[in-house]
Amino acid sequence: MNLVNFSLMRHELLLVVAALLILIVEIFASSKSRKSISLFSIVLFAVITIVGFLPSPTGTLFGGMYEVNNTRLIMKNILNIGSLLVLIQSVTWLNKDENHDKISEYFILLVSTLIGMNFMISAGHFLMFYLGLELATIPIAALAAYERYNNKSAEAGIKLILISSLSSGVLLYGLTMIYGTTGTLYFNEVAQLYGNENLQILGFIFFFSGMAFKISIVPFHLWTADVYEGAPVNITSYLSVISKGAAVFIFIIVLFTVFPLIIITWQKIIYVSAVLTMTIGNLFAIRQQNLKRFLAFSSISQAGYILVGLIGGNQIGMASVIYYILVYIFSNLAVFGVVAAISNAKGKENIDEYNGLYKTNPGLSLVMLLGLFSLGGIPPFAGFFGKFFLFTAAAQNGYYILVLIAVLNTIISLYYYLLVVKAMFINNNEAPIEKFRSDFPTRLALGICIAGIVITGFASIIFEVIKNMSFGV
Amino acid sequence: MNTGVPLIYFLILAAIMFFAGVYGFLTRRNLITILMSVELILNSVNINFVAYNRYLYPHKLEGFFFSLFVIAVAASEAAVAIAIIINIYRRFTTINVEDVDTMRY
Amino acid sequence: MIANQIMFFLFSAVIIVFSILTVTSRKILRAAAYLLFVLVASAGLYFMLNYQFLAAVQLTLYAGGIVVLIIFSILLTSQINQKFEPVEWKKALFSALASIAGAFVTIITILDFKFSATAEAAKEVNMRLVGNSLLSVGKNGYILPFEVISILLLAAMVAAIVIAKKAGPKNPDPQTTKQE
Amino acid sequence: MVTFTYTVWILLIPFLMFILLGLAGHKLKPKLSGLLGTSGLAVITALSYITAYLYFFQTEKIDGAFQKIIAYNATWLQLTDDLHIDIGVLIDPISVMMLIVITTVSFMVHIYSLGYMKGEKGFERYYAFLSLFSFSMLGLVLSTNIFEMYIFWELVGISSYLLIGFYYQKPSAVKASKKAFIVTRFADMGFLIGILILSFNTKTLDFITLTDPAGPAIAQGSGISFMGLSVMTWSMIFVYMGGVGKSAMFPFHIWLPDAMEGPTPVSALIHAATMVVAGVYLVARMFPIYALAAPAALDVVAYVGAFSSLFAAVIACTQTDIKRVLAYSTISQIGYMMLALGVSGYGGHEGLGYMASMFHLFTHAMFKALLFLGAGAIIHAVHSNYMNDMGGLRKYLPITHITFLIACLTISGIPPFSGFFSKDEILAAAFSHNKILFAIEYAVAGITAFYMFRLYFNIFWGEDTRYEHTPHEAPVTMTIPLIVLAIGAAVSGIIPFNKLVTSDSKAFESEIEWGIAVPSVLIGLLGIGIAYIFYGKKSSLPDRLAATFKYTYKWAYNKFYIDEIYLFITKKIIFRYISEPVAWFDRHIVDGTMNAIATVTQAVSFRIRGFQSGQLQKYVYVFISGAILLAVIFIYLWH
Amino acid sequence: MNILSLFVLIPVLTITGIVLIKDMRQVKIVASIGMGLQLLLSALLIFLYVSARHAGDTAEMLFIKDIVWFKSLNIHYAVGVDGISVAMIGLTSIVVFAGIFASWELEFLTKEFFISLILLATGVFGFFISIDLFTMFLFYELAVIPMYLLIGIWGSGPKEYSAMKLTLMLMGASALILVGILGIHFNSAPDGGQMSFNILEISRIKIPMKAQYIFFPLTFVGFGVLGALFPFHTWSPDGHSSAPTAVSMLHAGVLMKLGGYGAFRVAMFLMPEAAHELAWIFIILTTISVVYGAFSAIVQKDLKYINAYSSVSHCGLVLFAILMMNQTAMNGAIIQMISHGLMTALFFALIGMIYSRTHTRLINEMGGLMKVIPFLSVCYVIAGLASLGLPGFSGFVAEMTIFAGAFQHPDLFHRIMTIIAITSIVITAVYILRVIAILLLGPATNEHYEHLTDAKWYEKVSTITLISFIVFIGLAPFWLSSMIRGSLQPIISKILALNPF
Repeated sequence: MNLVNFSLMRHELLLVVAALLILIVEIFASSKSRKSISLFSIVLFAVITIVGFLPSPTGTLFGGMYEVNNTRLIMKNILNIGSLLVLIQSVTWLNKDENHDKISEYFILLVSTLIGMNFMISAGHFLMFYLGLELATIPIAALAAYERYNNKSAEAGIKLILISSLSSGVLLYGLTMIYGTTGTLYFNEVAQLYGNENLQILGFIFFFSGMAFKISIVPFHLWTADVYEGAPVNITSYLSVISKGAAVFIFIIVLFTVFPLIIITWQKIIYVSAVLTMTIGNLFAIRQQNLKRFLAFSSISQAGYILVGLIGGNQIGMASVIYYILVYIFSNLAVFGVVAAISNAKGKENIDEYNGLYKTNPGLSLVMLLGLFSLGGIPPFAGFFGKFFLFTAAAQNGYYILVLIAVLNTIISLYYYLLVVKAMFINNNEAPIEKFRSDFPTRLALGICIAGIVITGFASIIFEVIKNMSFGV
Repeated sequence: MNTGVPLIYFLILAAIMFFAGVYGFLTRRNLITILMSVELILNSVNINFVAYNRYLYPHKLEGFFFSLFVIAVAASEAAVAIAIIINIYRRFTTINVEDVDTMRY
Repeated sequence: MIANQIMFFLFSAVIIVFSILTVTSRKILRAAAYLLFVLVASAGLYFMLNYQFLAAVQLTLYAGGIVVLIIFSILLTSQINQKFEPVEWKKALFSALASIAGAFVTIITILDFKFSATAEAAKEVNMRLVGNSLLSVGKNGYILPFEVISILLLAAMVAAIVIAKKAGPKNPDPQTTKQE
Repeated sequence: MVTFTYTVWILLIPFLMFILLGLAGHKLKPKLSGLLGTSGLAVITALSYITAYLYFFQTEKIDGAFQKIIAYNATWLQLTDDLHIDIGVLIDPISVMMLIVITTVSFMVHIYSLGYMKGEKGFERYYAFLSLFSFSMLGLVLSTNIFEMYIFWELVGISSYLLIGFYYQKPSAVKASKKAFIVTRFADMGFLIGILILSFNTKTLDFITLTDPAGPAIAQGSGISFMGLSVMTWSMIFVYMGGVGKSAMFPFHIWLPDAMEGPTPVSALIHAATMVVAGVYLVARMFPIYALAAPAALDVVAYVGAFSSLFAAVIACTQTDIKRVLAYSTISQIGYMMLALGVSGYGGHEGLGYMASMFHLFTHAMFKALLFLGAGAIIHAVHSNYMNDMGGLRKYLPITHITFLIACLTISGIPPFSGFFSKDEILAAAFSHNKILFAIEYAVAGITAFYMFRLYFNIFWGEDTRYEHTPHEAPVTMTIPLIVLAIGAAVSGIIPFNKLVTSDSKAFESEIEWGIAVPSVLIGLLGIGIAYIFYGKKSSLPDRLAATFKYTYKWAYNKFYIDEIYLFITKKIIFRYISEPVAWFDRHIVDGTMNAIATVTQAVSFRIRGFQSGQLQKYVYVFISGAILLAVIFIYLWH
Repeated sequence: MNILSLFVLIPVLTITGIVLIKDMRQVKIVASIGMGLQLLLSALLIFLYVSARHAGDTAEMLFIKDIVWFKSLNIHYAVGVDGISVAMIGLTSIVVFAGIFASWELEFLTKEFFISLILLATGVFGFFISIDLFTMFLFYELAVIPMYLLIGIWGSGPKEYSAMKLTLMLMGASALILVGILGIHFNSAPDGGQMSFNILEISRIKIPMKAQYIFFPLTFVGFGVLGALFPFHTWSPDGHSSAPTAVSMLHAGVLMKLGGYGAFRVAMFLMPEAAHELAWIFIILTTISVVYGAFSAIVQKDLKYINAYSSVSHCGLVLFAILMMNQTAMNGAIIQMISHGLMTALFFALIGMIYSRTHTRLINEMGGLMKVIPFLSVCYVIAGLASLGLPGFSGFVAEMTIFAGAFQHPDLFHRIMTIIAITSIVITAVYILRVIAILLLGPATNEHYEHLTDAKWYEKVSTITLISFIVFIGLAPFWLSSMIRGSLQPIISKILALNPF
């Protein structure tokens, strides 16, 4: 393995090294110095994130099993940034006494899921794709069940692992059909052979169902809310942002590179599921009280918008989806960061407990406001640009009705985002959540998120870079 | 490949097995039996892979290897799932899936 | 030829019957045993198709590993003699309908497809080939998945440990402590 | 050639005065404000007289006709490429005549008000409004184009509104002012539509072009027709609607009697002498079009005028509020003027009616202002508006009495007072044109004499009512205007209108037609005689008569229930049956729909929550059936 | 620095200044200085614009600044103004300036209030200077959202409901606009070539008719919602009634004008062919708006509701005039926007001031205010008179131009609609005078009101500013009208090509 190959695979390799390093540190760490494991891991991860941005060659390895191009690099880097933010946000939670004894495991599991995602994104073969998918899922289930003392956490874990194994079963079943009808599992070969035979469509649909589970597309979304609610906040944010983002990324890659020949079919499928996803997600979100659950449904509807961007199968679509994921990471993590901070400090997660928050915690309220506005697509925040580009992509192929449905749905989502805003800023409360000062990591992470929300939108360079590296069907 | 048994038989067999697994998943109350249903599903996938490989594309071994890895993944999945199930048992003192519904709507 | 056919029908009969029994049996340990039969019969099928290595893996890892794991967990969590209550008829009916519909659609679609076998000669599967392929870095080489699955297994191990780990010395949750 | 550019000051001075008094008035001493306003008006009165002199006697005539001089013109607003609203000053015979009328009366009223309004709260406000009114009215008559006229028309309306509602704490005044404005506004809408039709078809707003017999309005405008009438006829009828409103012709007359809630000098100025004749002026201004291109519209003018004059005269006989009597009398007299215009032709002796109308306008301004100011003096003395509270006042108020008598004689058409001359011309014109109208006007002349002397006798004769305070003559600021106007009313009959103000601006010969004049004087005398019998001494005759014609009397007394009809339309129809349903519709249907969308969304959200049951197996069930459904749909149904 | 970009920059700087300041009193001062600067700047802009035109600059838009923003989508930050936008900018800065003074007494969360208010203003300014559809849309949405907070936090009555309704309906409108914009964009190169968001570029090509038939109604209705087009106006009464004073002012005065302006600039300007074909539908709707709003206003009891419905009527007239598609009517529409903006702002300012004294907005509970608070009452009368279209005030100029223009259509349909619309001047008079009569005139009904104090200095600043502009336009409409007329030329020539009438 030469240096070029190393550089090609550096995301995965460095993460593996990181995981192992953390494991080693854990072994040698005394119980007092455990808290510094977080610091160590985060610094390590930050370094990896930066290294990820270094210029890199592109190409394929292992006879096409592994493939790197600029698009995939960007995707990985985006995931890295998001994960870094999640890690920073988790520090407060990890420092709690009850989680004290398994800090390093947290990092190892999280990093290994990221390894899985990276492999998944770099996959050139369905086997790598499958393994990456599993690697990205199984540890998360464990993380969801991380709080052993918490019933809800355990419930979230079991729901996630069982549904995910079923969905990977379904996905595999689809893969067998893909294999059976083409005789290969290499992406580039399948791409040339996959046509519109019934069995092939069936295979695609099974495959799609498995993927849709990861992205929480209706009707494969029902686990989302329960798992989000039960899992620890930071895991929820990881699930809703990184895990979903990675799934979307690989979904784009697969759709664009493996199934270009059946674009007519998958456009129809995506059309239907996009409409369903947005609408159902919104309809459920309206009536949520628990913020995590609320954000779960919000993220479902966001997935619907993402599908809208995908449907055209064009370059703009790909770029806008990647861009949107980036924006979504910042926005959602800003919101989750606040939820996590409050949940960790005061244990409150319900919307009506946020009543009058602005009076006592103006900073957090403002961050939340910005995050929600960005999610809702309000200018001048990045979410606005993201949504606009998504819809532009769909409109480019003439899906005006879909765009209209999507935009109307954003109104519903704006409605429930405003409900939270209303709780924080407008509703009166005799005893709002007391004033508290969040610790440095939280503030750092929130600061980065806000900067991201503001800058990502205005700085067109980011979108342009992504655009130049995207491709269409 | 001439075994005297057409490919289609294998496929139908796998399909039946797959949906038997699905049925199990949908109806069994015990979490462990649900896990067993999952194993059925994965096994049916393997049969499919193997059959396709052997009948249609015997010059390469993609299906063969895929099923090999599926088995490994299934094992690790089962391990984690069982760990969680045991944890559930600790928390809820039951592993009836219908009782694990504290979060809803 | 005919032996093959007989073998196939035998195995498939076992698989179908015991699959259904696995998902319907009201005694949990029996269900586990039925699952074992299914897995073994599948291994038989692999033998029949000349994939002996796979059959061996199936027997050791699947039948040997997973089923044992399952049985252990059964022993940990359930009373062996306990008989499940029968499934609610509504649930059973609808689930059966869904499954049968799914199977029907799938089978119809499969039957609809004209499979065409490749003209190239079949590869003899022996240990050498398997080993070479697993460690090859070129096309149709599986070293990378092989490595990745090792990470997966490691991660799964850590995951299982995290969940199963007893609460640490400073566990503040009195309930958990009391229970154990 | 005399330049008239200075005439813009006739407009500017009152405007500046209005601004000054309006913005700074409350900081000045009230008396100073009054004097300022009055002196401003003195200046423009002087300017007006100079203008009249220069125009009628120093300006050359072309083809024997007075020129129409545009003294000043500036584009104010460009509407279309052809149409633009100008603000300017047009000098022609009728505008100069109106200048005289307005400034004279207005000046008198200003002086009069110094005494009448003394000590009133808002004295400076009063003068500001008066200045505003003077400005608007002068602007109206000096307008060079119909849109400018419309602008000032509206301004006149608002000053009238403000002045009627001067006692803004008095609910009746507030109501009256509102009514006046809305009714006239409604009429103005017609005016506006008329302007739009007119301007669209002629591509001009300019009076000179419009009224030029060879101009586009008359030459081609009558061609296109709609519903049987030519476009010009339609537009003239609509324009006339504005005139009907402002001049309080039937059926828009209802605001005028109520407008008497304003201070009496205001009634004299606005609701007797100047503003209410704006409608007449308007028709006169557009007269060539009426006469040459829209004769049907002219007939409408005639009939409306005739009917109003009769109608109002009848009502006037029954009213007891002296200002109301005068108000109905005003309507009646304006009806005369309208009729005169309506029966007139264009050019030369044909245009007798036109000339008569203008003549009557002039004389009417004098005597009606005089009547109102006299009434003001009486009210000032008696503190009441009602005839029943008066009687025998001739002892206490000698000057008022004399001047009032002159005015009554003038309006009754008794020679040698001016009313005799102008009325005679009108009757002559009517006679030559339409006998029925002529007959009506004859009767009205008699009724007029009757109710005026009913008023006169009731106030100044009859028994001496016991007054709480002995009535005394008004201060000198009030009597001087009375005297001046009385002189004007008495002698203005000698002005040779046929030489000055004619339909085609050319002089023509006209003489008093004794055949018509003598009977009319007799009828007038008859009316006076009956009035004397009824009211000269205390008599039960009127009551008996009223009892005999109970219903007629009741109807007339209640103004033929026109007010009630209006009330019905506004309160019931517009308020109850249009506005409230509209508002209800808005709240419940339109708004309700929007709310319903939200409610339905919420309801759906509630209904489908069952999917999220927390049951893992149900989730998977949805998952699996979803996948199967997708397969069925996309493989077998929508492939 | 491009002068137009300053219009966005100054508010942003003002906001920054406010954020940095701790003392609540200084917040107001900073806000008023910032917006005062803005007012001066717009005066400067008007001056520069007019002198450039006099110097013979005949470009469609002046002061154009065009920076590529998102290159791949051909999105630019493009600003430029013609007479219409200059006029609208002038209006906005006046109203915002007055609005700052009208909210001088605000005590609760002062800082946040002014930040939101100025943010709203930023959106509006940005909207008017944009000539790129994307930036235009961006600023539009930017303007809508602060409304929610402003009404929700500082409002009164059912403020949460109203704020939500307003926001959602306006965002619903923006949904239509978004689709419309995208549709225009993707049809902006019918012969191939680069597709554009730039209004000027798009206006030079002809969007295919098929697309126009779809996207014209979408954009028109989208902007129409903001312009209170029947039956999408219902956000307006509730929103107005719950909003705090300055917000009502800005909202009715400026924000609703985004609707008219957008409908003109985007819907009509870019798709005149479809507009020409489909105008009749919307003419009917707007005519209904005009009359319906006026009739609804008659029976309202709450001052703000009266004004809100009056705004429906007046803004309906704006859209009505735009749809008439000739120079005069459109000119009138623009003047009407400005005029209505000023006078309705004045109205709302006064209502706010009266409310802060009497603590009620129900006209039946008040009476005879003229005697106790003469200054405010006189201002109210002036506003009322301006609203009912009295000459000398801006409303008259606007309405007359509209009616004269609308009547230029020789066919019966347009004329009948015009005549129906004209009836509104009477109905307007009815409700305006009714309010004046009940509220201000007559004897004082409530003895508590005897001790009310008249306007404070800041209130006077606010009202006098507005009144002076109303009167100014009313007395000397010529230059405003001619400034706008010239800018209408491009669209008119496009329309004339379709329909030589």
